Amino acid sequence: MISSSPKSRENAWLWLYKIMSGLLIFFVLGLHFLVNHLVEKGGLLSYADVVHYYTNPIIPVIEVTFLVLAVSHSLIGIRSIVLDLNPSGKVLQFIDWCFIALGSAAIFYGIALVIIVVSRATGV
Amino acid sequence: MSLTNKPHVIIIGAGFTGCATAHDLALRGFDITVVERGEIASGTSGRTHGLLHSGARYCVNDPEAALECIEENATLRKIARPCIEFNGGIFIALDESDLAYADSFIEGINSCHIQVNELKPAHVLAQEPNLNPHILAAYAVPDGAFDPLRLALAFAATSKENGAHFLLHHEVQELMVDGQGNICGVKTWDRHADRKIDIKGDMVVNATGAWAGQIAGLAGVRVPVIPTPGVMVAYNQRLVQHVINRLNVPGDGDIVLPQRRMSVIGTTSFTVEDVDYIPVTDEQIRLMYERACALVPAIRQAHQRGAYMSARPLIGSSVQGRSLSRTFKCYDHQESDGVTGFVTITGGKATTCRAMAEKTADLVCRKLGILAECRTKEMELTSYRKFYLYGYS
Amino acid sequence: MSNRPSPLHFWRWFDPRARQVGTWAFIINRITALGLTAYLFIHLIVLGQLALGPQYYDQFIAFAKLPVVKIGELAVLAAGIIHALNGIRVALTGLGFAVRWQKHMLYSLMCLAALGIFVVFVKLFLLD
Amino acid sequence: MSSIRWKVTFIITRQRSKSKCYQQPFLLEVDPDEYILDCIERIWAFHDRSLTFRHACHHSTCGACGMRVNGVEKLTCITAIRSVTQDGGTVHIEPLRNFPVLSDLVVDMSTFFLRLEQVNAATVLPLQEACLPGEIKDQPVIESGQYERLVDCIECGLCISACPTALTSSSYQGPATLAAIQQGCQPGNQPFQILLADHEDGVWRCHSAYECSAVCPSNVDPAARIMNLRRRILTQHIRSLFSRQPEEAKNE
Repeated sequence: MISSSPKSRENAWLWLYKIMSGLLIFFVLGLHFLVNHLVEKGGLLSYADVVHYYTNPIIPVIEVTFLVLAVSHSLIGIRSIVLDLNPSGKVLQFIDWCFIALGSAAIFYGIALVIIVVSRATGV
Repeated sequence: MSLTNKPHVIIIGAGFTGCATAHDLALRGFDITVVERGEIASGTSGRTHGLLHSGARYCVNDPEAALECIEENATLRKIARPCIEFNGGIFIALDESDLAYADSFIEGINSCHIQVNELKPAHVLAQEPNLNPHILAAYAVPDGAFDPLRLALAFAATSKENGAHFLLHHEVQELMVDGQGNICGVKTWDRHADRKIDIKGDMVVNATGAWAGQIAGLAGVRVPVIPTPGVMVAYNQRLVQHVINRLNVPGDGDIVLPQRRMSVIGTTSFTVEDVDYIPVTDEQIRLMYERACALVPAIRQAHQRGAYMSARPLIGSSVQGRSLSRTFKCYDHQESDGVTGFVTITGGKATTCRAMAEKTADLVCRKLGILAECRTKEMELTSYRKFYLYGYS
Repeated sequence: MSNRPSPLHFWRWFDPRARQVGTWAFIINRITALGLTAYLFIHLIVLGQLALGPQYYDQFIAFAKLPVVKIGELAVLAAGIIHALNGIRVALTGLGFAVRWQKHMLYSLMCLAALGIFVVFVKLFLLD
Repeated sequence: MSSIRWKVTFIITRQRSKSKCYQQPFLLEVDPDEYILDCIERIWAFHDRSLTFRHACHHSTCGACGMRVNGVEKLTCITAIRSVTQDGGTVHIEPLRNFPVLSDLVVDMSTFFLRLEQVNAATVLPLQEACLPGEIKDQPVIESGQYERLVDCIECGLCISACPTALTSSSYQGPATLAAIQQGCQPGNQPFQILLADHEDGVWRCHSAYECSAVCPSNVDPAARIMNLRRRILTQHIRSLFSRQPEEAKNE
């Protein structure tokens, strides 16, 4: 009765994280557009533009923050939709691992990309 | 049905009386099956006004019913607290004829040992500002309001805890008769599954209230029950906290009852033949509205939320309607008609359902030769929600 | 059909018949959430291509100027705007603030979203 | 009320145990101000005695007669014909969703009642606690505990039927239970109930569709109560984060 989907661990902190990351994404995205607009007035139309864009040290910080927030926000959100489908404990555990793997892969992959571009931008 | 050696009693009807009787008999060690053609309290019981009578309304004209009411009022407050909002009631006099009634009212109330307090009109208006300001006299009595379905369910739930079975949506179509002409069970139609089920029992209790005459008819005996419907209209604001009664001979639309977020005004009194469907007419609603406005003028600012009708089972005699007694009667059909295995309980008020059950259970015990004391007076009822927790049968 | 709760009834989430605006907000939020998540991962993969070198990037920019892609871009931005603005409402009411005004908030935020989407539309299709 | 008569077709979803459900039409002549439940009772009395439905008080105090009327959860005893159709129109009557059907319009609400029982949902409360804020402003000073009344929630199950989370997930506590916790629990007062609300199937499962409050016939406003409960629980969590010592001292 108390729960038919054990260990879903839906809780206050997860919920608060979902809300807070959502709000932060909102601000970071705003910042992203603002910086984008100020730094590269014509938009990132060529590869050179992009590389130049990343010479500003604030850019990779913003991009990585955004990446982490967006990936975690979306996966936690999708997970709460999955919970509504009443998965069994085992299925949910499997899905959790998939999401953790997918999320960390996406974040590492994104960071790697940023490092590649930044390294080209700074010529390291 | 019966797997034990306990005597098996079939109760027809899961209204207040049926549920309370099931509770009483289950406590006395009987095996109980309650058959009901609808849902718990889907007949008269559910559609009562919800007034937990102190007996004051009947103390002049019907002291027998008044005495039953005040005794059961105290008992129910003890055993069924979660179903009752107990704020007391006030009888108010608004004209000379009301004042003239006051003396006989006080006399009646004292002889029935109902606790009464005379209140100053200004004091009443301070507590109940929505009342008609032209109050001439006021008396406080221990009236209350209850939730009809939940009260019936509380009895039913407790009986279930003690082993009773409930077959809801099972309509009794015939009574089973053995070779000697004794009633030995019921033939029912299970409306959930659309199939016939026969249930054998040592005794059949007819607790069908206003329908008691029809069920008794199946056994070829007569019960003089006169279905006497009354209309009630619910308004969408709780304008008073006490039950407001007109201080006069019981009449139409002279009670305003607070219940949850509503004020419910009742009632009328007339007689009908068929009780399965009684329409509510516009005239009756209008009458209720006018009478309610006399007691609580603020009703004018409220909106009608519901209007309904319920058929009191009054015991027949040569008089009609309002003057019929509100007391109950238990019929032993062996004594009156020579039919064994069949008893009828009808009449009474919702407030007195436990006492009706006690009387019926006493009779059943006597007839089946069982020695067991009634224990329902002191035993607190279990949560009404538990009725549903033990499955639906 | 069975009447008890079942994961197979998930399509009823998206059935707004006879429901109130709260359900519309719920549906929009859920659909945009799924859409944006899908976009997020596709976007990451595409970005991976871009990092490979200038020739890929220029190819992509040419591709991005196709009208079909632009419509997709508009859809993503619209979804983002709607999800974000409704998110503000969900966050506020979810913390117990202005719950009484959730409908009004939804209406005004969606008007704002429409305005935002219009600006994006102008920027994408008319100012280029 | 009026003397106008309307011809209305009631299309009722019928179902016997295990057999397929079907829709049965009944043409009735009705008073537009009549209540849906009275019409259903008339169909039972004069057209088809096999029709099953739940009802008791006929004035919205018992909560037995909840059904879906034209797709919307309604307490049929207080829903006038006029409010859902017009002359010559149709009224679709279905059982509540998200509960197993026993037959026709009767659903099994045992899990729902079990949950309410589990959190010990209040039935009668002092007047101030039973009312919404500002509701008893017309009353003179009512001393604490002077009057009491039955609470607003009539346990009709409409909120469960309307809730999108309850459509697919049977484990969610549901609006009525969470609302009962909110009403019955003063902060820090009844830790068990708060634990159930803060549990993984409690308030965090709500997705803010506000349908429970939209269909509630009794002004409970479960959605607002769920949100309020969230705030209380979050506040408690955050507070205990910064003052672990006093919390523990209090428990000892």
